[in-house]
Formats: sequence, structure tokens, C-alpha cells
Amino acid sequence: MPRMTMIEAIRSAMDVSMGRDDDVVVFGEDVGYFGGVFRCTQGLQQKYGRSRCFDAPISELGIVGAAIGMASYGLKPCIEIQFADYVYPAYDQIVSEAARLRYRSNGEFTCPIVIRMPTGGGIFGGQTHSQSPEALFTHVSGLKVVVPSNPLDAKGLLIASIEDPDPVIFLEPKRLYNGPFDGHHDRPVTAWSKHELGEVPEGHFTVPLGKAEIRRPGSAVTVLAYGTMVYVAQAAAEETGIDAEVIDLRTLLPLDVETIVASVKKTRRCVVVHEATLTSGFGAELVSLVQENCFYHLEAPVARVTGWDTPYPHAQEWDYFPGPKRVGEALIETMEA
Amino acid sequence: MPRMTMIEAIRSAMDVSMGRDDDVVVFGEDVGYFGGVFRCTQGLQQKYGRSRCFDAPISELGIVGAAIGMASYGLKPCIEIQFADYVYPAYDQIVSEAARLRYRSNGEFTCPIVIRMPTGGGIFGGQTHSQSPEALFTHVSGLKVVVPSNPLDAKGLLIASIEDPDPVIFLEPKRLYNGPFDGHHDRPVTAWSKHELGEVPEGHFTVPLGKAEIRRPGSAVTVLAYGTMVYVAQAAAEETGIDAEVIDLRTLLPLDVETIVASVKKTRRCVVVHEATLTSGFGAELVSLVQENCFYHLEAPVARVTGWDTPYPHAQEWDYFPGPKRVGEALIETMEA
Amino acid sequence: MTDNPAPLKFHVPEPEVRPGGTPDFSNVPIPKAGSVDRPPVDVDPRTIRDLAYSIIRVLNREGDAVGPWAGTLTDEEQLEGLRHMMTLRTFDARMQMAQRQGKTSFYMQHMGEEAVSCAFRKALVQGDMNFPTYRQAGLLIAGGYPMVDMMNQIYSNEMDPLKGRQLPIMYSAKDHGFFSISGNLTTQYIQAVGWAMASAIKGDTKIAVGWVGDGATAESDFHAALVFASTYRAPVVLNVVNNQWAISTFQGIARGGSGTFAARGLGFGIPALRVDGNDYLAVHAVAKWAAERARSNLGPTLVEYVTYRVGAHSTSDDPSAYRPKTESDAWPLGDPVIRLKNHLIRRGLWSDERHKQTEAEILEAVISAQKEAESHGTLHAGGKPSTRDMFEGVYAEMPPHLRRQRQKAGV
Amino acid sequence: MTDNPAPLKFHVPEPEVRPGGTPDFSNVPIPKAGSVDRPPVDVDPRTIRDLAYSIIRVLNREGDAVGPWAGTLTDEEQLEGLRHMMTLRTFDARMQMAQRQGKTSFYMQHMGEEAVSCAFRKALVQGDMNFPTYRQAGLLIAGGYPMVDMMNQIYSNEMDPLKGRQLPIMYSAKDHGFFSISGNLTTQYIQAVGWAMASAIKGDTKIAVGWVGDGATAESDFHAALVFASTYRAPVVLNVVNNQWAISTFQGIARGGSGTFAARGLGFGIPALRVDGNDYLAVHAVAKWAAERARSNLGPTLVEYVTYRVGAHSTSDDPSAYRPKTESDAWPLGDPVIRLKNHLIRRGLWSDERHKQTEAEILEAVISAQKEAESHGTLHAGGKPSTRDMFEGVYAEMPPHLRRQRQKAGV
Ligand SMILES: Cc1ncc(C[n+]2csc(CCOP(=O)(O)OP(=O)(O)O)c2C)c(N)n1
Ligand SMILES: Cc1ncc(C[n+]2csc(CCOP(=O)(O)OP(=O)(O)O)c2C)c(N)n1
Ligand SMILES: [Mg+2]
Ligand SMILES: [Mg+2]
Repeated sequence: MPRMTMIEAIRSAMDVSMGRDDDVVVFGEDVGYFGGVFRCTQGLQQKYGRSRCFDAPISELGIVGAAIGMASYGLKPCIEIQFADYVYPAYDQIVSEAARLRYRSNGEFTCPIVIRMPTGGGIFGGQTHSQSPEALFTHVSGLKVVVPSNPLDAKGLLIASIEDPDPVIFLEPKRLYNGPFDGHHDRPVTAWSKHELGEVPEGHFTVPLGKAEIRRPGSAVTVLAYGTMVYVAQAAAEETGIDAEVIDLRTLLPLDVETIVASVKKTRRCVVVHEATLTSGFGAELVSLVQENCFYHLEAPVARVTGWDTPYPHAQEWDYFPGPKRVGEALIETMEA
Repeated sequence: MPRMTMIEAIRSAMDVSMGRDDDVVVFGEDVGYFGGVFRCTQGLQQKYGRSRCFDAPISELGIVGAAIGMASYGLKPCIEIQFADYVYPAYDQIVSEAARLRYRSNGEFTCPIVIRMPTGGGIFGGQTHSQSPEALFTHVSGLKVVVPSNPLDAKGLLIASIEDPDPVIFLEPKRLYNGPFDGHHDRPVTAWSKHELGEVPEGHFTVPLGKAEIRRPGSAVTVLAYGTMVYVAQAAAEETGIDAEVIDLRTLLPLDVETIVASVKKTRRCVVVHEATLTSGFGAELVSLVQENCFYHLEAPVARVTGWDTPYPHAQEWDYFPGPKRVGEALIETMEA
Repeated sequence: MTDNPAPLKFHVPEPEVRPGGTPDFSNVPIPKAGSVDRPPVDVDPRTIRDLAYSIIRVLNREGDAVGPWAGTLTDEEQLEGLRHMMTLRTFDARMQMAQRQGKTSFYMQHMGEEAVSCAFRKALVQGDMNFPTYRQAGLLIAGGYPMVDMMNQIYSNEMDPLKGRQLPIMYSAKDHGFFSISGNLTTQYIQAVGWAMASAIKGDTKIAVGWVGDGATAESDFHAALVFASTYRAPVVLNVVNNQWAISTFQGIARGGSGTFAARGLGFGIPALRVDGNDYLAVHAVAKWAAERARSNLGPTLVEYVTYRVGAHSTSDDPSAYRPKTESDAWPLGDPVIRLKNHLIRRGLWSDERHKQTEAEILEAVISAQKEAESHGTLHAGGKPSTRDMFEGVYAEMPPHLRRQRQKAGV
Repeated sequence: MTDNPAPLKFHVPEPEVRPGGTPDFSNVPIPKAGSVDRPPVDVDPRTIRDLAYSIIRVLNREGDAVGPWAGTLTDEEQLEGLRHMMTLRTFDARMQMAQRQGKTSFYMQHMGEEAVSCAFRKALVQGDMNFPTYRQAGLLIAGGYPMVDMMNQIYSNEMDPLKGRQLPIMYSAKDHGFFSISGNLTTQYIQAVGWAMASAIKGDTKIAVGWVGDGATAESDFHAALVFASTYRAPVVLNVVNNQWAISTFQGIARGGSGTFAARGLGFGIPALRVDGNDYLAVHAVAKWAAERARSNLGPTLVEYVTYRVGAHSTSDDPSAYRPKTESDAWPLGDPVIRLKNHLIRRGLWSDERHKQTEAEILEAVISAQKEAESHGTLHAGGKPSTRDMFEGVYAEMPPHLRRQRQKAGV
């Protein structure tokens, strides 16, 4: 099986989708001739022509708004926002339009678009290249929200997202593009070519939306994570020696509550981790669901380990990032509670 | 003491603030000559002139963006977004700019603005005149989020917000403008003039941000509510006969965790209510905080009663709105759990 | 001279007249009908910038159709146009009344602006798509969409095509080239451009039409639409209906110092035309010109319709608070129905008698549709969409969490 | 003719030349220096629309300053201007290298565009406020802001005025009329207008300046800025630095069919000028004209600076992937430093020798500032802002939840 980085897997997903379906179009800032600042769309314009893959003006509102119009026409736009930090100018189009079009028109018009965007920190990108805005989308009825954590899933989930009949926010943890980063920023990262999840089929396949995956089975405590934090959680489990079960949520909306509840009922303890700021983060929803569904099984409060409630700093990046040390401490605390 | 509706109280807060401080300016769509579609700014232009209270083009982005510039100059803009449903075009300016200006400039530039907006449903306003987007702001570090539930608080909180050195999102539950609506849409609403919280001092006073208020003391279960839901919760308590303690949060960010925790530790049960959709709503944060802080005191899972995870419908408004019946059922369930 | 500069002054535009004053439009330059050139559709946009500052008019004061823009409609079509406008006006009157009677929550009428959407619709063909605001129901009336379906939507009754989910008048009618209306202003302007881009990407022949009001041009989506339309030469007609007022703010608040809204197009190299929006014949001629440009792969056109909102903004509004009550009488472009009627009478195709008779017929048809609609319920009485409907259609397939919520709601 | 229309075609603008091709700017019309009129500042904007399509230039090929826009600077000031541009260029070179050496995470240089920010700064007075992008550090250099403070910010070291919170080069310097830079494009354009409105509301005499790149004009905030500036006649200068490229996309993607970016102003009735951005004297003259308009309560001016980004977009970018390597050599407006240098030499005020000597002096000054800055640490070594600093300044007063979090972090 071929080995792919996450960038290659994402590119392959678009390539496969464009090859199978003429209605799939790809555009965004710098994605056409140049192939994207992270090179996710490299070669697609050459292969499919300028009508299928093209550069857009620097207007996130325009990119999403135009994509909605195209989708209502019958196309399936898969668009790129250069960094998740720049999605806010398009927020109205996403929340008021893409998410509600099917509902308000009673299905006359629909909005099968995928909005890809690199998310998360760990690259010294400061306030405007590091954010994790997933909770701002999980509150919006009508959207789906996906966060892959490895090349195999990235490709399968992206194809599934492109084929999905509804709008999907597809968040790509940029710190994982080249390897499974575990939060130890002072150690070299393994390349995906050395990782089994870097083995990705060449052709078409999907990973269904709405299904979580247990990355590390365990019996002592459940860790709910997604994106980069999956590896941080695994590292924390190894380092503390705590037999944690690490669940990679993969899709945040709709959420695989079943897998979560089954695990927590088994382990009776739960830690939730994400890079985004704490207050009103997606972790709050996870904690709520766990305590609603597993109240009588829980032996300790569900803990949250997250970014702090400040803008994302530049120099203090590694004090901000919820690394294996902080996650490990929460695991210990939760076990001792 | 004079009696005021919530509209009059809000107007009075701006009037008092403009009278005391020349730097307070008020603008927004239709707020100048006409005095706002809900008449909250009526008379202010006449009294303070067109440079202090004026009409703005229909551009929420422009209104907030200009206000940020004015605030960085030294003014204190108190601006109106006509309906909370229309705030999204300004979302980038709020999240990326207003909320982070102090931090990123290390205090060289600050952003003392108040963004007022009518929020919530119950007026057959459909998808675009009914939303409760508070959770989209409570996730943003650097903002404060305020939701008054009565004329007295509305005035005191609004003056405090205008005087606050940081950006404040001020959400006005429009269903409360004229009276304390308890969710019984088929019964007449009492006017504020008949309610003790409609007694509002004429002049300057503040209600501090970050402090909740117990509206109905009780010992059986704590209900966390804000805005319109405060009255719905009170009605549910009366109707079920359950001795609920109803806490009016008033400020969502920063939150008065102390008052909440003290109450739940006493009652050992908790129900959270809001009009916004369930998933990733502010209720999730409340549930998380309660279980983190009161885990060993809780005798039942913390329940959430909220709007459903659909866009706000028009005809089915009263099936959507979390009225006293649904809140009452949650109270009973929580007591019986 | 900037060594000791005078204090700056803050400028807020104000309308000439406020309640209590005497309406005065004498400062509004109205070119004579027939006086504006009609360039070929493949004209170099740089050579027709002056069209953004004039007004294309066909019907003159006497009721004659004159000049190079005249002659795009047959007699039949003109008679039909009159009927459409009369129908829209009657429809509005009845629905306005129904709202007052509590049969629905909200209504918005077209009084004075009927020509714009009714005439524009006749320049399109099946398959084209409008992205309308709430004030273009003439697109439906003139396109033959059943009035009773419109009313069912307005009443949110059991036959409401939108299942009660949408505010009254926020129609959606795909087969009639009418995109689902959004309550958020201007969002659909850029969507229209995207739809048009899609048509070009697919090598189709369909064109899109964006609609926005004067006030709503200030929204950011307006800019995105012009940028994308200009860059990709999208086959789209971008319409600005300048009815002089947003809600309480006059057009000067949105327009600023530009003189006209059409001028906005110039900064993008987009041909920009202004047209007498109360002149059915002129609207049609300009619409046809712009549609032809789009369909001939010549790219976007921006059209400003100069008209006047005679009624209140909506049933929630009372204009006497912000403008003189008699302002609409002073409006120099007259009433679109009367102007077309007079033209047809002058040409011997119509008479006062037939007009009255047609009015009566239309009223009857509207009332009969209304009766039918009301038999399916009104907002607070009779048949209504189900609570189940509220949970459907958020996604193509209902996800588990929504299924659980529906269960909890007991439906 | 629309009965059987041909299929539509999708149009995506492309630059004339791509890597491998031969750069060619022969289609870019460059008017002769001195050929564009200089209207009085209180000119009726409607009469100078052609200025949006020309280029105001002062320095001709021979190095003479010619025409009505010449003569706004003394000899002294011109010499100082040359020094500022040279300083900025040297500063850039050193910081670019420091980034390559791993002393910071990121850098963005000005190569080729030095005249724009350096000359503009000299048209402002103390108290005015710029809302810059990341490519106007000349505003700081020419305003006398200490280089060592800039470097401390770039290194995120213990003396960083912004406490390590911001990306390198996202300076903030209130006393130097330099607003805190945002990494989000164009957001500050409308803020500049708001600041200017505030100055007018208070009856002050200060003016604001908005800055945006060619690519970033596509953002919605650009529209909001023009709407508000036009409506309230705000005392603001709105600058568009057209350096031909966004990141990998050439200006045609943002500009579409409008010909120029200055043209965007015409749709708002805002006087719009284009100026040779590589001509220090022309930039200053136009800046002065626009600033004077603003300060005289005549409202906003839009200025497009025609220049060329010689270097990479940032240290993360490699332009050879999207444009010919030699494109900058072919750029017809030359190098701003060399052009001013030649002018001063021609006038006997400067010499190659003095130039070399000054270069050496500047390099020494920059190196000495760098040494000082590095003594306070670089991103990954030496003194750094504290973790405590990370929690400060989110609000004026730290709220309880943040205090708890700081405690948890153990700082
Ligand atoms: C984003 C947004 N902001 C504000 C509103 C409230 N609003 C509805 S209609 C309207 C006035 C629109 O005026 P105009 O564009 O001139 O259209 P007209 O009603 O005159 O046809 C306003 C402010 C809205 N619906 N959406
Ligand atoms: C809202 C937003 N979208 C995208 C970006 C990413 N980005 C940074 S600079 C840039 C190109 C800007 O080009 P231009 O405006 O021409 O300025 P220049 O770099 O040429 O000075 C882009 C796309 C951003 N910073 N903010
Ligand atoms: Mg209008
Ligand atoms: Mg550029």
C-alpha cells in the first residue's frame, strides 16, 4: 500500500473525487496554480483544468458565498480557507446560509460543500495561524464537523465529506500534516511513512462520518480527543503508565455518543482534551454528554485539559499548548480522585 | 421610584451615560433619527446631537469595525445590532479584533465598546429574529457577555458595561422588553410597571458585571438561567411545586461560579436552561463547571433544557421554545433521579 | 495651511425633508424619456460610464414609449405586464389585511415597486435563477407561480411548501427560478454570482440574477459579489432596487458621496445602468439588455432601479415617524401601474373600463386563492405543519442526536 | 440571439507570464513623469476620475523631478528619505537572515516597496494614526521608532514591548502613530475610518490612514471602509499598496476587470489617485495632498501605490514557484532607492561614495541594534517573556477563571 503524508492523503482525496465526479470543484486562496500554501491542492489545476481548480480573491466570505451558490446549482465545491483563523469573515455565510439552506427551503435547495481549513497550533504561528475554532461550528445546527488525525482517516473522511449531501467543516490539524506529533516539541517527529496510519489506499474509499475510533484500548480511564491531541493523549498514557483508553472522535458533529458512553461506562473515568480555549469549548459538550449518559458510572469528575482562555500567544506557545505533561497530570488526578 | 419597561431602562442607561461622559457615542441601523426599531435609542439624537447618536449604513461589520477604531481613539461606543441574528457579518471584527486588541498590543490600544442586540425568540420572528448566539461569544477570550432579565438590571448592567474598559456583548431578551414573560404564550403578560424589578432609579447606578443573583431561593434543586428563561424557570418551579432555587446568571462571561457552586452544593441537584440550541450551547459550559466543582455533591445528572438542534422555526415556535412544561418535566426528572 | 488646522466636523447625511416638512424632489435630476443611448451589449464598459449617472426611461409624461430602449415588448406582453402588476398590488393589499387580522405574523408589500420584479421576470427564460430579496414577489406572480402556494407559505399552514419553517413571504420556488429567500440581507448576492459561475463552469446557458435593496448594498457581501463577478466575468445580472429608503434611513446613508448606486459598478469595470424603476417598459428593456450580456458570455451588469417605496417597510413599520406622509405623492416617477395603463389606453389597447373590470377579476381571483389557502389553515387557526416537520430537513438524513431530541419532544 | 445561445465559458484571469516565461510588462502603460495634473485639494471629485487610471510620477528616467507634483520636499528631507529607505532595506536584510538563523519564527520584508511607507510617513504629523499592514515598517523607521524595539518584538525576547504575544513584525507603537497590526487582512481598514470619525466627532485635527495590499482589497472590510468613509466624509487616507502580487496570485485575481484598484474609489465618490510607488517624491506629494484633504475636512482619499514586491511574500514563501525569477528586473518603475539616489546625485547633493559610506554606517547601526536586542534574547534562546505575561492583558482586570487557570499553570 502506498505511504502518504496527511497532505498527500488530502490531495489524493480531492484527486479521486474530482476524477469520479465532474461536479467536484476546488478553489480558494492560492490553491490554483500554486497548489495551496500547504500544497494540498498541488497538481489539481494541471490535471483538471482551471474550471475545476482555481485561485480565488482573498475573500473568505466570497469563497464560501460563491461555493453556496455553486452547490445550489448542483456542483460539489470543496474549498480551502487558508487558515482556520481566517474563517470568521465567512462565518455569516456558513451559519446563516450554508447551514440553513436545506431546512428553510424544505429541501428544494441544498448545500453539499466542504470547507477545508488547517487548524491548531504548535508551529509558532501566533494568534492568527494557530486557532482551533471547532466549537464555533458544533453549535450550529445543519453543519457537520470533522477533524481527522492521520492520513488514512484524512483521505477517507474527506471523500466521505465531499460525497455528503450537507455542508461539512473539515478541520486539518496542521501540526499533523507531516507526522503524528505527540506534543514533545523538543523531540523529532516520526514521519507518516513510518506510521501504519500513513498507509493509504491509492483509490476511492470512505471513512464514514459520525464514527469514532478507539486508538488505544484501555480500562482505567477514557480520554476523548481529536486531531493532534490524540497523540498527546497516547503519549500521556504511555508516560504515566495509566491504562487509558484513547478515543479519536474524528467527527464532532454528529458525534459518536455510543462509543463514548460504552467506553466511559467501562472505565468509569473520563478526561477530555483539546487545543482550543477552555470556556465554551467543545470539551464542555463532551463533559455534558458524558455526565448526562454515565452519571451513575462515574467515579471522578470529568476533567478538561485545554488551551488557556487567552488568545494564542507566540513566544509562550509551549506553555499554552496542552502537552503530554498537562494531560498526564489530569490522568493522574482523575485516577486518584 | 420611576417605573420603566426594559426598553426605557436601556434607553435611560444610555442617556445617563451620554450625559456623564462626552466620549459615549451611540450608533447603529435606524438608531439615530428614528430611535431604533425597538425604540431603545429614541430621543437620544435630539438630546445629544447627530455627532453623538446617529444612523449607520446596514453593515454590521462596518458598525463594529468603526466602533473599534473609535474606541482605540478614546471614545466609548455603545452600538446596536438590530437583531442578534444579524451579528455574524461582524463576527470577525468582534473575535479577531475587539477581543484581542488589548492583549496583542500589550494594552497600548484598548476596546471599550458595548455591542447591544435583541436576542431570543417568542415573537414569531422565525429563523432571523429569534436566535440566542451567546455561546458563540462565551468561547472568545477577551469578551464579556451580559444578559439582563429585567429593567433594573438592564439599566445597571448596561451602565456598567459602558463603563467597562473591555468589549461587552450585551444581549437583550426582546421577549422581556415589555414584561416578565414566563413562557405561557397563551396568557397575557404582566407589564413591568406591575413588577418590582420595573422600579428603576432615574440617575446613575451600576450592577456589577460577573455577579449572579438568586431570583427564587430554594433548597431542592438549582436552576441556572438567564434572560427570558429566568421567568420560565420560576413558573416551572411554581407549577411543579418543586422548591427550586433559580439563579439569574446576568453575566455569562466572566461567570459567577461561586454563587452557582454554593447553591448546587446546597441543593445537590441542578437544571440548566436556555433558549439556544443544545449542542455546544452555553449550558454545556455550565454543566461542565457544575460537575467539575460539585461532583461529590451531585445526586442526579445535571439536566439541560434548551431549544432543539434545528434552525428556529416560524409556525412551530411554541414547540421549539423551552417553556415551563419542558422545564417542569426536567425538574421532576432531576428530583426523581 | 495644515499648521493650524480648524477643528474637524462630523458629517451625517440627512434627507432633505422630515415629517412636518414639505416633500421636495426637485433636486433629483430626471432625464427625459428616450434621451439615453442604447449601446450594443458588447460595448466596452469604459465607454458607457455615464450610464451609471443617468436614468434610462421609455414612457414619457404623455404616456408614449420613446427612444432607443423602447420596443422590447409586444402589445400582448404589455397587457400581460399590466395584469401582473395589478395582481401583485391586489395580492399585497389582501395579505397586508390578513396580517392585520392576525392570520399571519408579518408581511411586506411592494406598493410603487411592482414594475421592477414583474418586468424583470419577463427578460428571463426557464432555468435562469433569481436570488431575490423579500420585495420581488413579482418574479413569482409574473412567472405564473400559484398564488395559493404563496399564501400557504404566508399562513404557515398545513399546505405550506416550506412546512412552517420560514417567516412569511420568504418563499422558495426552484422550478420558477426563485431561490429560497434569506432573512439576512445581501448574503445571496454573492451566492447568485457563485450560481452563475457554476453555470459557466458546466458550459450551460443559464444565467443568475442577484437582488439587493439600496440600504443593503452597504453589507459586505455586496463587495464579494462584485469582486467575484468582475474577476470571473460571471453570467449574472446584479440588481439594486433603490426605493429611496431602507427602514428609517434614506438612501444617502448607504450611498454616501457616490451620487448613485450604479456607480458602485464602475470601480469593478462592470457596466452599470440606471433605469426608471416605475417604467415597466424601461425595466424590461434594460433587463433584457443585461440578460443578453450575461448569456452571451460578456459577463456581469449592475442595474440600479430608481423607484420609491410607497408603503411601510413591513407590517412592523410606521413610516410617518421618519418621512413626510405625502412624500410618495411628490415622487417624480409616478406610479408604475398608472403609467403603463395610460400608455396602453393612449395606444387604444386598454380603457378605464377594462381596467376596472380587470381589477375586479383579479380581486376575485386573489380572494378565491385566499379562501383556498385559508381552508388549509392560517398561522393561529386550522391546519398547521407538524412538530415533526420541525425536526426534519436539518440534514438529508436525521442524525442520532436529533432523533433523540425528537423522541424527547414526543413526536 | 439568446434563442440558441452558445455554452458559457468560465473565465479565470491569468498573469501574462509564468515561471519559465520571459517577463513582460510592456502592456503596463506608464505615463511620463510630470504629465499628470495636480488639482487643488478641494477639487470636485467628479472632475478628476481620470486620475484613478493614470500614474502620478515625479522622477523621470533621467533622474529629474518634474511636473506639478514636484517640490514638496526640501533637500534635507530628500536626503533623509534616502537614508530611511536604505535603513529599512538593511534592517530587512539582517532580520531576514536572523530568521534563517532560527532567531525568530517568521519575517516579511519590503524590498522594492521602501518608498511607500517611508515617504508617506513624512506627510503626517504627530497625533495622526496609521492602521498598517505587515509591510509598512517604513512608517516606524521614518518616524524615528527605535530599531532595537522593533527587533525585540521580532525576537519575542524579554524586552519585547508586546511580551511575546504577537507574531514577529506585528508591531504596535501608539506614540509613533502606528496602530497594533492584526494578522487578519483588511480588518483595520474600517477601523481607520472609525478612528477618523472619532477625531471628527471630537472636533480634533488628527487624521487616520488605512493601509491594505492589492490582494486584500477583496476582503469585505474594504467595502465597509469605503461605505463609512464616503457616508461620514471621514478624515482618512485610504492606501492600497499594489505590489502586483498577493501570495501566489497576481493582482488580476483581486482586481478583476476594473483596470486599477484606485477605480474602486469612484463608486463611492471618493477621489482616487494612482501614484508611482517607487518614486519617493511622488509618493510624498500625493500623500501630502491626500492628508491635506483629510485635515481640511474634505473627506477621504483613496490612493493606489503602483509598486512591485521584489522579495518573497514572507520567509515561508518561494516566489519562483509562481513567477519568473527575473520578473523584478523587468519591472518598469525601477528601484526606489536607486531612483532617489540618482536624483540626488544628479542634483549634486549626493555621490556614489557618500552612498557607500552611508550604507556602511547604516549597516553598523543596524548590527549594533541587533546586538543589543539579542542581548535580551531571541525566540529560542536567552531572555524571554514570562508565562505569567501570557495570562495578563486579556482584560484590564484578570477575571477569576483566568486567575484559576494561571494558578493551575503554576505561574
Ligand atoms: C444582516 C441584516 N441586517 C439587518 C437586517 C434588518 N433589516 C431588514 S430589511 C432592512 C432594510 C433594508 O433596506 P433596503 O436594502 O433598502 O431594502 P428595502 O426594504 O427598501 O427593499 C433592515 C435593516 C437584516 N434583515 N439583515
Ligand atoms: C483574513 C485573512 N485571509 C488570508 C490571510 C493569509 N494571507 C496573508 S498575506 C496574504 C496575501 C496578501 O496580499 P496583499 O494584500 O497583496 O499584500 P502584500 O503581502 O502583497 O503586501 C494572504 C492571503 C490572512 N492573513 N488573513
Ligand atoms: Mg430600500
Ligand atoms: Mg500585494
